[in-house]
Amino acid sequence: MEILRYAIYRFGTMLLTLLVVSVLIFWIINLPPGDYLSNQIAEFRASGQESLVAKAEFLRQEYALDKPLWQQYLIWMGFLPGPHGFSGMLQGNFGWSFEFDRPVSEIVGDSLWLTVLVNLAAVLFVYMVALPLGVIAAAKSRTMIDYTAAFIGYLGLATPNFLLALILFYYGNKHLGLPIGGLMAPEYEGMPMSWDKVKSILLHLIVPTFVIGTSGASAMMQRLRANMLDELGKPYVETAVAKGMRPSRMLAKYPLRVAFNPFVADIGNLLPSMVSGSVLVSVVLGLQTIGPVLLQALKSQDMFLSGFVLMFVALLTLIGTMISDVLLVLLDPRIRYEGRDG
Amino acid sequence: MTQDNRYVDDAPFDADASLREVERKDLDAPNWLLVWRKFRTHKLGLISGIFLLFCYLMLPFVGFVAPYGPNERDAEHLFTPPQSIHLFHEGEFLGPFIYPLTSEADMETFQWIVKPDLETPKQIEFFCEGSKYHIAGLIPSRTHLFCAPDGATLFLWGSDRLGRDIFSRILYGAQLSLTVGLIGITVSFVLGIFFGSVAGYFGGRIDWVINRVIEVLRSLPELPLWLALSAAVPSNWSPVAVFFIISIILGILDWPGLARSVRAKFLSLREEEYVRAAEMMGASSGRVIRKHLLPNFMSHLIASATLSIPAMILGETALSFLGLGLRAPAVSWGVMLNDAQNLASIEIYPWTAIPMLPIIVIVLAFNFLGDGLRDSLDPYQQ
Amino acid sequence: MQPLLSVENLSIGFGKSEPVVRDVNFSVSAGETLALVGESGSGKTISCRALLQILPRAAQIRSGRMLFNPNGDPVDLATLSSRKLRHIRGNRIAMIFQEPMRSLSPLHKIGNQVAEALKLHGRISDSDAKRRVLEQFERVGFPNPDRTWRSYPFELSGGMRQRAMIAMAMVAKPDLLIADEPTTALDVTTQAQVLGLMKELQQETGMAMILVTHDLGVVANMAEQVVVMHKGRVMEAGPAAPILRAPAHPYTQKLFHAAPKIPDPVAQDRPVERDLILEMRDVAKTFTMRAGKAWAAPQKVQACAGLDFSLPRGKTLAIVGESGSGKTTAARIALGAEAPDAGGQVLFRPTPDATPVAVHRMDRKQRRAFQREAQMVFQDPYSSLSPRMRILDTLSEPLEIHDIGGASERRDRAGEMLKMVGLPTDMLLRFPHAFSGGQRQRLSIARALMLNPSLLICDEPTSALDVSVQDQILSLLEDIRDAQNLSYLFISHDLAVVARIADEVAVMRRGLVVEQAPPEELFHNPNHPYTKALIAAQPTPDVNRPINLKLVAQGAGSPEHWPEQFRFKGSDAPPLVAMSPDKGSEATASGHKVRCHV
Amino acid sequence: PTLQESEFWKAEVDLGHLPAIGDRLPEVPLVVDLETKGRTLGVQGGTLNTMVTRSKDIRQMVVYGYARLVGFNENYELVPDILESFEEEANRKFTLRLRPGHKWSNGDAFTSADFEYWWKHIANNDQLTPTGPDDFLRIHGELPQVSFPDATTVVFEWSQPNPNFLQTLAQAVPPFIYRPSNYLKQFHQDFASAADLQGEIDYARVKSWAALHNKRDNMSKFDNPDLPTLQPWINATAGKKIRHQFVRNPYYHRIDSNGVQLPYIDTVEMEIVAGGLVAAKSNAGEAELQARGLDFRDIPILRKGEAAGDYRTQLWSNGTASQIAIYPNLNTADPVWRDLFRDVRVRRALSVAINRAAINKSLYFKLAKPGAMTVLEQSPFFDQSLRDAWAQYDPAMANKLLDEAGLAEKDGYGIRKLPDGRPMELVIETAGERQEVENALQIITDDWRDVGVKLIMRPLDRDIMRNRVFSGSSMASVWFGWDNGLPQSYTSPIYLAPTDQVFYSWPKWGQHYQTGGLAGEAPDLVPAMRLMELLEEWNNATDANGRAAAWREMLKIHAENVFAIGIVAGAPQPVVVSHKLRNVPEKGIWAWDPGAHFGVHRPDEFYFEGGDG
Ligand SMILES: Nc1ncnc2c1ncn2[C@@H]1O[C@H](COP(=O)(O)OP(=O)(O)OP(=O)(O)O)[C@@H](O)[C@H]1O
Ligand SMILES: Nc1ncnc2c1ncn2[C@@H]1O[C@H](COP(=O)(O)OP(=O)(O)OP(=O)(O)O)[C@@H](O)[C@H]1O
Ligand SMILES: [Mg+2]
Ligand SMILES: [Mg+2]
Repeated sequence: MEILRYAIYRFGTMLLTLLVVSVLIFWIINLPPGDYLSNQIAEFRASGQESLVAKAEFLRQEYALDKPLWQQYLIWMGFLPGPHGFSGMLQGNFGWSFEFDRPVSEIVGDSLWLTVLVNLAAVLFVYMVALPLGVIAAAKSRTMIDYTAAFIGYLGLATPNFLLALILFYYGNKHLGLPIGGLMAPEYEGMPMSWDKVKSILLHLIVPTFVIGTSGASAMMQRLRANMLDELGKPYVETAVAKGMRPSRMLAKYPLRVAFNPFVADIGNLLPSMVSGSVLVSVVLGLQTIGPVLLQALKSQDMFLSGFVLMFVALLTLIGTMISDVLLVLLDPRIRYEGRDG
Repeated sequence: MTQDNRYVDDAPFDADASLREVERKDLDAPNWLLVWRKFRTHKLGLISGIFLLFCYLMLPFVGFVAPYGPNERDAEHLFTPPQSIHLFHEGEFLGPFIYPLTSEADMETFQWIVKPDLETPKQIEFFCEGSKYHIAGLIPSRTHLFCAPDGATLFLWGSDRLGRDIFSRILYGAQLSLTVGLIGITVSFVLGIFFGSVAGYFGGRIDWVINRVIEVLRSLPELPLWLALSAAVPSNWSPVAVFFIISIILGILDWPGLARSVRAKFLSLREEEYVRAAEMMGASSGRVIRKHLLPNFMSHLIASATLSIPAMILGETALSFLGLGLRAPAVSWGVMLNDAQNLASIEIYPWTAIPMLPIIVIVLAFNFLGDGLRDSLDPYQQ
Repeated sequence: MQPLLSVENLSIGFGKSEPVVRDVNFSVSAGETLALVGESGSGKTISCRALLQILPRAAQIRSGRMLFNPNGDPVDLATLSSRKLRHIRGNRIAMIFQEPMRSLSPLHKIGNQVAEALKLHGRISDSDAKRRVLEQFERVGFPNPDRTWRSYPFELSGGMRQRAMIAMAMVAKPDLLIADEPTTALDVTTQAQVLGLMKELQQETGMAMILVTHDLGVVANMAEQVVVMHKGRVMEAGPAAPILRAPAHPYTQKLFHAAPKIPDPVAQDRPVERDLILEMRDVAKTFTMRAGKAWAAPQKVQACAGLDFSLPRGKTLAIVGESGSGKTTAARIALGAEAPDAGGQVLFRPTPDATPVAVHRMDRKQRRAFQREAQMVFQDPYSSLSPRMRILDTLSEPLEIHDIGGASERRDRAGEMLKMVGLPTDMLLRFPHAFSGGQRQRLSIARALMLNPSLLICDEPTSALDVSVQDQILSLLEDIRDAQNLSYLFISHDLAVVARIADEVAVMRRGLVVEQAPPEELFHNPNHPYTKALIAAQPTPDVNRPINLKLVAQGAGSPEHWPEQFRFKGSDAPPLVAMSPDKGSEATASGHKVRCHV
Repeated sequence: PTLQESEFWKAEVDLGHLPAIGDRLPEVPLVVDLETKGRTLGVQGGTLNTMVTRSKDIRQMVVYGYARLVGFNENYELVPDILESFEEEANRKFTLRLRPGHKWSNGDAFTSADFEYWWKHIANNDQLTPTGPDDFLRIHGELPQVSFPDATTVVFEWSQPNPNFLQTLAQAVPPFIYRPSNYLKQFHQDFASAADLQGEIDYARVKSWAALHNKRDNMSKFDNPDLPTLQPWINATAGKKIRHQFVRNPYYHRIDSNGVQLPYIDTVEMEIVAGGLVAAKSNAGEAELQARGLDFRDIPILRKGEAAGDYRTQLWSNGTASQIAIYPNLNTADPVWRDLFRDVRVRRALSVAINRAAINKSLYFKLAKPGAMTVLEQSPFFDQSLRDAWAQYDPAMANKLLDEAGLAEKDGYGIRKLPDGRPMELVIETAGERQEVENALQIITDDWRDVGVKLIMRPLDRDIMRNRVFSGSSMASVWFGWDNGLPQSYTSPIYLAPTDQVFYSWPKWGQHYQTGGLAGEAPDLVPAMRLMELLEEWNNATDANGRAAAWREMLKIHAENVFAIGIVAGAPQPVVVSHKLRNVPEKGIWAWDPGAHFGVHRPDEFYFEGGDG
């Protein structure tokens, strides 16, 4: 009951925060002087293409870019009706991308699920690698296993992502026939899902997952190891041993749960940091994720597009922190969020 | 064995024997000394610590150790592979020497063909005059520990595409890579620990406020910030100054992650009985956080700090993509690696990727140092 | 017959220092109980842990064999592979740890942790396991097994956690049960119940038992064999009866001599005290359980209700009572560590004529001043010591907090205090985990005394101490009380201790005070059925006068079976009323109160 | 020659979906004479894989296809291509004659009506083109008389000469002065019924019919597969994809002397790949023809993969006037620097302080041509003395020039002081995309330091850099030299005059010209003004000699004034060519304009040995 109430309360705060964040995001993307259309207009003017200037002017009015900033914001969010029936985010209208000359929803559509796919793969990879390795490294601390895991982890950390990707692509292609770049073989693009397509996607995901995931995995592994080492000396671990549990189960059930606390706290950061962390990777590896779109949109001040993507990432972050706050209570029943003497 | 099957100890018995006294000296030993004593027994940690100390102490004197200057080019020897140092020439001991190299462009493969001249060994000179440098950035000097013999080159780890000595550049690069990045870590740790512990320990309204700030900070995109910065940084700022600012900003943006971990852990730790006990004794909040909560999260903090180091050293490689990283003529490992980010460096000139090695070595050293520290702070290992 | 377990020449040491256990020999056969008694810190726990190979990391077995022979095929536990050991642990040999509060995982529900012991060895369905565990809970005296199943360890009282631990060790029906001071946190009736249960199981399955205890009464009632340890060595070992009757070794003699007894009544004139240092008025406390279902209303637990205590300056108020009856809660409220439910009041007078401070709503300055004056010895010393702080720092911390003395003075005082509680000063540099249970308890006392408080709340301060050390500590407490006019709120299960130290005793049951009187009144003229049961259940160290565990375990039974006068249902308990003076003592108001219908 | 049906379309022809080859070709197809070009006759078939780095680069297919009304041949002479012929009178009247029977890729007839549709209903429709026809059609503001005497004739006539008209039509991305009217009419208000049009507008989710028309009418973006084309390959892939397929145009107007319709290659597959991976993928043999995205520094790795990847790496030379050029911004906002840069002595000093030979050796294996920015050898205006002008390595002279320019004072680090006392720190902004630029600047940093000038390099994002240059915030920048390093006398020298902001030395002057004086500043340096005059002279010249004279003088002014400091020119451009691919020239020039990259080499004549690839 309490947890349910807390979750609902937390959801409320999330919406509130989202509102604040939306104001800030809007402000930030409008921070650089001008906007896409005025830049375009200036450029058209400078190069004497008056014809295009008129068109851009028209778009400016169409999307209320000539209004004061606060009105623009309200229209963008959908609190105020825009000119010509332009409605805002709340009504599900994400606006128009000037750069791509298409509605925002159309552009981000594909990339969104690819982003989620790539990052999900990376998150899965991180957990699948880091969890067992971190636990083993702690249980067998100061052994060859521990040192090897640390070494490989740091090797991954110390290699710049792009270099790592190049190495993996190059040798992966040479010796294993792995594909270079992309997220699926081009022939499957736009085809309905099939077994072969899935295989192709998985094959293409190997290197990006590895590249995006290694740094996260080794970071998580080392921290987990440290936290586990702290727990291993505690009496409750001895109790569990005295019960005759298998070490692997014992570790996973008791100390891991305590050691996991800092990681649950950081769940909120997992997706967004990978989204933004994978921007550069995506750009250099040619993945059709949201990252390159965002970069492009930001550079050209394509405000509806960048605004939507940023709001999306912000939403992910907020949902993540919300989940992590709720999970924390579930993970550790002692945790209360009340004040110290409340 | 006495009567009725009973065992009775027959040693003389003194009930109050041996209430051992501790030596006053030990009692007065400050805590760090005890930790240090323990740390000394952690071989790997000790070695790593000494190694790092050595590295840092050497930073002001890299000019002396490096045979070349950081941007000294040898147009005749581009992409020279690492040169090995020999001791025996045709069975005769000559002391350390090298064979001079001649490089020639192969117009078929477009690689440089490097041929050693096996006839004329040239001895490496020691304590010799070479290019000018400044000890600790202040005292000018020309004396180098060792230099290339006249008319020959000495590229211990090869040369890059402009004919610069990679070994020397790595040494000079350490000056930046080992220092500036750490500032960001410090900033982020100070902020993260402070806000995290306040939020976690006090909970309630303070926690709420700090958490909303964290959420907002987290939700705000970094990318536009970097883009804006890259346009806004004044052009005539030195690359190091730009990098300095950036690493501080990196630190400022980085703290929420740590803060959330600290908070979560403290929310749980503050319910522990010993925290209650300390509070009941009247310990101030600051004291409880410092003396009771933080030590119990030390392992995580140490591990996190170690892990941030490669991220900070390499952070610039990602940023230079946006035109914000360090750039020539400043030398850092990140800059060097940036130059190596292409296929040719992997396949044809692998030595240009050598800067990865010092990064790994440094990070591993920090890791083992941290591990040693962790162990010597761990009561269960005492 | 081959003994089930025989330990030969066992020596254990920490690091490079002298061994803490030297040449220990003992053996125990199936169906037999071996009592391990001895000085606190003499290596009992370490020896037991060695059997299961769960020694602290720094400890090594220096020599010796531990032959375990469940089925005619002896194995040496010291050299067994960890795989084989796994099948023995929990299944063949189960252990009840001395400090149950720390030995349970804080994040898992009790039911889960206990049932696991069953599921690990042998297939059993979830519902079967739950049924058996609940049954076991019932048998170790949980009034509400279902709630216990759903509780987290921190939601249980000390004694309840200990019983959970016992249940966990016993559900699997091991061949050998190692019980390391299993009943220290239990009141005597519950203790009797648990001991009875062990006996029962022993008869049922032929289980052997190693029972570490300080309570010679328990030894007398339970053990066939006794091993007496002192400073890591066995002083005397053999069958229980002769040793108890005629201890041969000087240490044993000394030990037995120190065993406290409830003294005979001496009529005392007690003037009515007006100078109350602590007053609690109508204090109650309700907890909300954590483990609720997301959609169900949260479950409330009433820990205590209607508490009215007044503690005169320089006196000792003792609270005894059933495990889980709210004693600790009351103590914590008295100290301001927990806020009472609305309406309750806690008043503290630092000096006789000062205006009382309301402990339940102090401002910062008042709180600080109060904390300088009032200290607590926690029931669970292990948890209350910061695991990453050396004892030196822990002991000097209170002084540091209140900014008393210089660094070296603080250290001197810490060393002095440590000596006063009977520990060598070289332990100052250790961390809390490197102590025995009894030693930690003494550390806790030492820390509480560091500040020279005027009010000391002791939550079972001597439960883990052997009788001779306990005697030493009690004398210390008495001396300080007399010298500094210190007042105690003293919680204990040991009636003999209470009888010795208390000026007034309150008996609690299920969150209520059922009877309150000066000790001589209470022990010799108990009125309430529960008090009567309690006194009857106190074991005596006399092999010739065994108590009937079964009988006393029933204790006072449920209120329905009580005499009309005391009977109540649910929460509508009768009020606490002053007793008319007994015929024997003609004195004025003796201060004897009992909860009954008038 | 007897015409041969293509295998690719045979099934369609047999089914009757497509007319037979004879009916698809114009009455007079363009018969290419491969032998005289030194090429071999090929066979149809195969798929050519190539890569681009951005999704909008599919428009490269229009560039590579290079079917133009008139186009350059490999000697950079203008020849009719889609046109059967053209006549030109004094650069004032142009008569374009179409091939009778020529058809769009969907079978619609290609006639003067398509020109008319463009002229009347697009160029002069104020909703589609609010400002009227393109600028290259305006001579001093005057638009041509356009007439359509018959179905195959179109006449453009001006009262003053428009010497640039035909060259513009031959550009890599030409202005299309014809449109598939039959297809586009369904989106045009003047032709489609209001109801139909509204349906289409709603379907396309655009605001107006004009937007819809513009969206469908993308001759140069090449992203509408429904839009008929005259190019050799037609887009067969809709939407934003990783791989775009282009299939042979069944109505293409060129055949070989065997009667085989071009292009030889059936399909082109263009994959969109991250820039950094082009070399890796080429090395793995994933491209049959690739030059875009490959750089000089990729050559060793490309050579290394030749055997395994079954390709060869040919080295063409780059057609830009300079591979690396430094543009001191004569319009920079900083007044001190602006005055300095306007002092020709400073520009010359900076130029002669550079050791170009060292750069050539370090970066280009001595394969490029060190020297100032001027036209390349292939141009008739090439003059070695222009390339050598102020391009010698002479630090002493540089020092002298700088001293003379009033920069004699130096600070403690040996850096000269500006007149206002600041150290002479010259910030050069780069797009940070090419490592060779960074390396060259590294070398130049050392060279300049020797003459007391501190160079600070600042890599920026390409767009950010452009904007900074245009607004005058940047001091100096690095870019390629003039795109067209191969001008002929008929090539307009407009890019040599201060008429365009993209010449980073004079963004403001360029803006001034481009906006007709609305923005920017008027050129105020004598040589710059002279350049404008010469441009006018070229425009008004009536013969090749007059134009050549204008050209020569303009080049000379550039050489003398060092408006941009060229470093090296003609760097090798690696071109990966599959072993199976034929007719790809060994040596070529990789140039955008004129040349359209592969365009002038006519990729429709490339073929796979045996027809499979
Ligand atoms: N980790 C450790 N390092 C050093 N000494 C230790 C450590 N753990 C326990 N000891 C010492 O070992 C001795 C034996 O401890 P043990 O716990 O066996 O005592 P015990 O007989 O169970 O006492 P108690 O009755 O107080 O529980 C004690 O003196 C204790 O101080
Ligand atoms: N934090 C809590 N949440 C829920 N219930 C609690 C909590 N703390 C104590 N209780 C409950 O309150 C009751 C009284 O506990 P308390 O610790 O005061 O008992 P006690 O008299 O000290 O028992 P013991 O002698 O076993 O230590 C118990 O039923 C216990 O389960
Ligand atoms: Mg013990
Ligand atoms: Mg209690």
